[in-house]
Amino acid sequence: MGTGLKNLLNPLDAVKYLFKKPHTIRLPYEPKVIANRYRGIHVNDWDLCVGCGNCARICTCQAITMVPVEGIEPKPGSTNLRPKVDYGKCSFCGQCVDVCPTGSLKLSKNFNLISTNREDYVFIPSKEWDSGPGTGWESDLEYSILNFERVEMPERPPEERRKDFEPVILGFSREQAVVEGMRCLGCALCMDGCPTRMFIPQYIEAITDGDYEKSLKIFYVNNPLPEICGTVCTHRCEDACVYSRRGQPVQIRYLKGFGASRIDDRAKVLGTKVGTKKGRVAVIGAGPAGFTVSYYLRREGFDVTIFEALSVPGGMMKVGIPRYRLSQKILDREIGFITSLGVEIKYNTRIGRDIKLSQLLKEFDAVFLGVGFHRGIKMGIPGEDGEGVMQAVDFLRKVNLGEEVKIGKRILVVGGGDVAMDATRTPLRLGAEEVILSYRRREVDMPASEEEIKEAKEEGVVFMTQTLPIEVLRDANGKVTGVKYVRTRMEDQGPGRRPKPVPIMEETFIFEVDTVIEAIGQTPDYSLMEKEIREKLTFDKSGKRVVVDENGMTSVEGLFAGGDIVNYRGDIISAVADAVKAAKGIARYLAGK
Amino acid sequence: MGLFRWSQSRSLWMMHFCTGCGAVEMPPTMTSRYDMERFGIIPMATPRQADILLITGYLTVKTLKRVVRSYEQMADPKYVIGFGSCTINGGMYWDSYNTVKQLDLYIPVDLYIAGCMPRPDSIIDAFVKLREMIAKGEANGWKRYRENLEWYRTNQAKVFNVEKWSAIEP
Amino acid sequence: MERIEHFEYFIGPQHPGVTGNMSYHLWARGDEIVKIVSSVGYLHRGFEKLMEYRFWIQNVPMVPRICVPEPDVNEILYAMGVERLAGLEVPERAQYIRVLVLELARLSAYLFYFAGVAGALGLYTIPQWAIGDRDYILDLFEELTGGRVYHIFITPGGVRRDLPPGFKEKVRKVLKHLKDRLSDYDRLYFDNALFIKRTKGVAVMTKEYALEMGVTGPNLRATGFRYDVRRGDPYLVYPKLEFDIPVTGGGDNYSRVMQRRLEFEESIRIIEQVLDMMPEGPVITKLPNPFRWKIEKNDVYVRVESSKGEFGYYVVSDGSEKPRRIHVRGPSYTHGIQVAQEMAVGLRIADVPVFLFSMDVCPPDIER
Amino acid sequence: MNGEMEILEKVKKAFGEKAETAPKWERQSEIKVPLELLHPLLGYLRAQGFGHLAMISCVDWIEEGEFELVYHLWSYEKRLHLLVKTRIDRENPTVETIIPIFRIAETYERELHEMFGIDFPGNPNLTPLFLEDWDGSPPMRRDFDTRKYVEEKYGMIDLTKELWKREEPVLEGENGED
Repeated sequence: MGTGLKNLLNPLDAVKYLFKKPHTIRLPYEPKVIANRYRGIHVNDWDLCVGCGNCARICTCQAITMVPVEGIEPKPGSTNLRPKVDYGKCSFCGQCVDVCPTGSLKLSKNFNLISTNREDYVFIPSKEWDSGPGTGWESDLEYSILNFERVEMPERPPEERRKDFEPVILGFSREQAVVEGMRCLGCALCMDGCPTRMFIPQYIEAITDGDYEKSLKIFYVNNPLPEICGTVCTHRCEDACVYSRRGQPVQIRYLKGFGASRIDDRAKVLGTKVGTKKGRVAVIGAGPAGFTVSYYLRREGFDVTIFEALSVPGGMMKVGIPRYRLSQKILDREIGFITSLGVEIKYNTRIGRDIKLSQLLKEFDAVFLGVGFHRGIKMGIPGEDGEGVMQAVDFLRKVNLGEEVKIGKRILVVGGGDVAMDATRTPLRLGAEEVILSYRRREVDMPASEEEIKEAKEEGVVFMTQTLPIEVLRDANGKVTGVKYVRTRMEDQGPGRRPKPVPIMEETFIFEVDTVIEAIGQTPDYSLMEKEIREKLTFDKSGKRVVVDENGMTSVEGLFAGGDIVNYRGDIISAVADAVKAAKGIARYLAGK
Repeated sequence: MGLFRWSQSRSLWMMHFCTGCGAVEMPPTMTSRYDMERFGIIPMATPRQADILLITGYLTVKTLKRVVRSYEQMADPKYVIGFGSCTINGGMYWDSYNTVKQLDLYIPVDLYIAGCMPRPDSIIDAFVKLREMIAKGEANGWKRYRENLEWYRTNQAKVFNVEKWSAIEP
Repeated sequence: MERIEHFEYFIGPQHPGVTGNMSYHLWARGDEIVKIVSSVGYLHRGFEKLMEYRFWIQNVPMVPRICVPEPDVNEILYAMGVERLAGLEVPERAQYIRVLVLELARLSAYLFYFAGVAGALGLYTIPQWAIGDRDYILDLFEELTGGRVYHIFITPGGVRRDLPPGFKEKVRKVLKHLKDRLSDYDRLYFDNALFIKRTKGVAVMTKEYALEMGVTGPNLRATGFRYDVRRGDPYLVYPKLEFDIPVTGGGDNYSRVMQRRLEFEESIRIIEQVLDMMPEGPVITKLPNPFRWKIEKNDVYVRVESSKGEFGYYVVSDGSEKPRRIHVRGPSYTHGIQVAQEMAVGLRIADVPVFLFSMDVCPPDIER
Repeated sequence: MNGEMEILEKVKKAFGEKAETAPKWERQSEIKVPLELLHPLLGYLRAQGFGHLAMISCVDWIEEGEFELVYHLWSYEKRLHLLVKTRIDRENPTVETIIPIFRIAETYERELHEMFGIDFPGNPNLTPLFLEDWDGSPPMRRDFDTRKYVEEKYGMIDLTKELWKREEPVLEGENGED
């Protein structure tokens, strides 16, 4: 290349573009097509959004703040907060979208925000800017910053575990616990799911940091049975976890169990010091509610005596839950620590039989009633009474106490709750050849937890859903030979209501079984108290549960209650929650006395 | 008066002062693809002949001093467009020790464009809006500056760490 | 009568004669520069400080702002630094996409550069063309990354999204357009007598001087030193790709421009190969919890070849959720301040902007 | 890797035990030396072909009361990056300039002087580089809190605590009862 004449004339070549159509985009008359992924102004679907605040936290510009929005009701797993964006700070990076666990937040293709007023740039985004599906920078599970997949809990193989009563789950290793715990975003929505509002993000943080002492201290703030809950809790917290919206929730329960199992000697970390408050409290029932209330009252310094009808502590945790789910070692460790604080337990003392409730009310400053539901409900069908038909609670109690139970080879279990699952899996371990589960609704309607259903199936339980037993057949000797049943169909009851099973009576079938276990529900036994007291108590509509006030006190002065006889959920953590409330109530009551 | 303002709005010269990252979207707006000359807007190198001061993004303290000086050199009427989120409330640099956060504390702003950074589409929309405002006589930032000169100068002096500051008599 | 020794001139910050918001103070005797002092700091935002206050992942949107015309090199550097420290593996497809993004960014930066030099020379048609053509690349970026200028696309662990459907065809179309246009550019620009007259032999930088002053990248190659980080300290999948390192060797303004013109073709070649060779697969590895991601105490220096030269990050972690220190080596740091001050002496006033543009001085990466 | 070990061996031989050398990453090694060996070492490395000073970094290890200066050297022939590190006292940070060895160091030292307040005797041009009208302490020092400074000067409030509100447990022993 030189600087000859050619070089001088070369540029004139550009003249050819004079006659070409310009590529100018004729804005603002013809808008330019915006790319599908464009990162413009936020769009937030308030129905999907749970107000977890992760978008606000990740924002490098602090452009997002969470503000309460009127008309949105907070519920477990969802707050009434929604992100407010300051477009005077937002840099349109889209990280808020990639961190959004629910996928409610996205960036739209709209970008025009022109105003004379600075205040116009701060608002709460809603669906207003939405330009239809598939537009803008959307949240995508595959590209999300978050990890929606959990670490599977290691389990023993079904063939092996169905032979004995050793625990099914093997527990996390340290590495697994850290990986699982690190998924926690710390947004604390799970706390709303937990009946006793355990400080879940904080203890998960402590566990992943390896600070087990700190995590133990956090557990005991409002739950003195962390390892038990860390093994068999119904984990409502996990349902509230933000990950559960689009993926698998953090396994809060097992993390708690892992953290609690790291420290053998509770007393060394938590101390055995008790307070100086004076007062005598009687606790009826050595179950989760009873032990919780005893722990917190004893810590304050009160003298606590537990009256227990059975010869062992633990209540339903001991006699209701089979050992393959909750080992004796865990029970001993947790209960042992509480009793080591100086809680006295009187075993084999049934109220009403060995001692009267009115007497306790007189002798003690306060009485806490935590007796639970220990009586099974009968189906009320012909042939039900007699040998070969038993109640699941009785069956499980006997097995758990090591008493001999006579069962056959082919078992039918009726019901669909957690007790029914325990009642199916325990006979397998006792040598039953076949176990059939009969449930009148569909599998999706079962109140039992998903993993229990899964585990029961793995172990070989045959599920016969939408079946309703109508008669127990017996041979001449009174021995059970089978159960006659009909099928049901589900009848829609309108939106928001549970479909109702309706039996189809035309055709009957027969299960050929030799033992029937009924697990269709439990009910309390109020025969323990005198009629006068019973009359003074306020019950709920079903007549099963006692109504208590915000202090956990019943309508009888000095009588407090908690656990299954108070709440509708009927699990350990709810009993703990009731008991924590009642313990505070009792302390307040005694202070005022 | 209306005709006068209308003609004013049709020939706006924009000062060629690239203050921040937003400057990188100015060449596309000026050149063939978006071509803002269609609206009678062309870049101008000297403040004395310019009508629009486009603050393209964050202003460091050091630049602010030059901006104020340039702004005061511009002849009335003059208009300021705050371009990008960082002129509104600090934007990405909300915790930077060296950038000013709210532009209208230091010079009057007639129009803001949010974005990091705004697209040429937005810039053209903003120019169209500014033209309308000028034609209607709504773009009065320059009057505000004159009326509240002391207030602006106090604010400016604060970030320059001096008692009193004036762009004209340094 | 007092004799006037020299005139003082100020270029910038408010001036079309500099590449960004920076200024030069010139002393000239007649038309000849006798002294030049650069003044930077108009764009200093203190990024390195701000990054110390943020989680590792929160810095991803911060870094592109460090170099405005070619933001992607910052993203890749930050990502590479963090990946090294945290021991993250990047899926192969993500690496190809990264190369695609980087080379597209290089093309767009070079087009910007051509426009800048031509503007300084008064050849105003070229900016109209080059910036217009650059816009097609920005359209591609918008389609791929969701942003025109700041892509925030490369993140530690991979890239944030996969290619949208039909994207490869669109890239090929744009590449074909650019290749066709190159001959037009040659006739209008690179073969233009005006351009050649104004740039040949002006502001000659010797190889020794360039090496001594730490000048890197195209400016170094224009002096005749064949070195490119993509070959010398390879990263991503560059070793698998075929491309030449062109060297012009004159060391003057002309060779600096022509150097980029030749590299422009090489970049197109790289992108074509990337489009053909890109494997299927995931594009991102899962990162730990963004709020609790801690990186063990360590430090690493990573460098890439940007359109302006060697861009480097020195990333130091101290075991916490936030970086201890991130030090950015902007390629313009050396030639924007010291080299410009020394080399502009002796030039004519009108050549100073051309010289500065031909060096591709980019103030945001000097000042951060 | 061979070339790498070779130069590290040479450095060990020439500077003895005081120079801690270790390969760090691919094509990247570090050499830690006390301050008094820094200049001879840099001169030696320059003569060995490490002619490209990429930059000079400074890391503020405030807990240890020290600044760590990191000289980034690259050899075009050996294709090796060296991180030459030296620790200096944070209270009275002074390092002789390295302009005689690397002329380009002038700007780097100028920046370090401004951002960390390190003095480089011998550098003729230690005027402020980026900042104008600066009234705080050197901004890159760890003890300079930019968020506090911004709140005081520009009225921009740090919202971190606001953004992340959650119930915190009161642990025994923390509320003074235990």
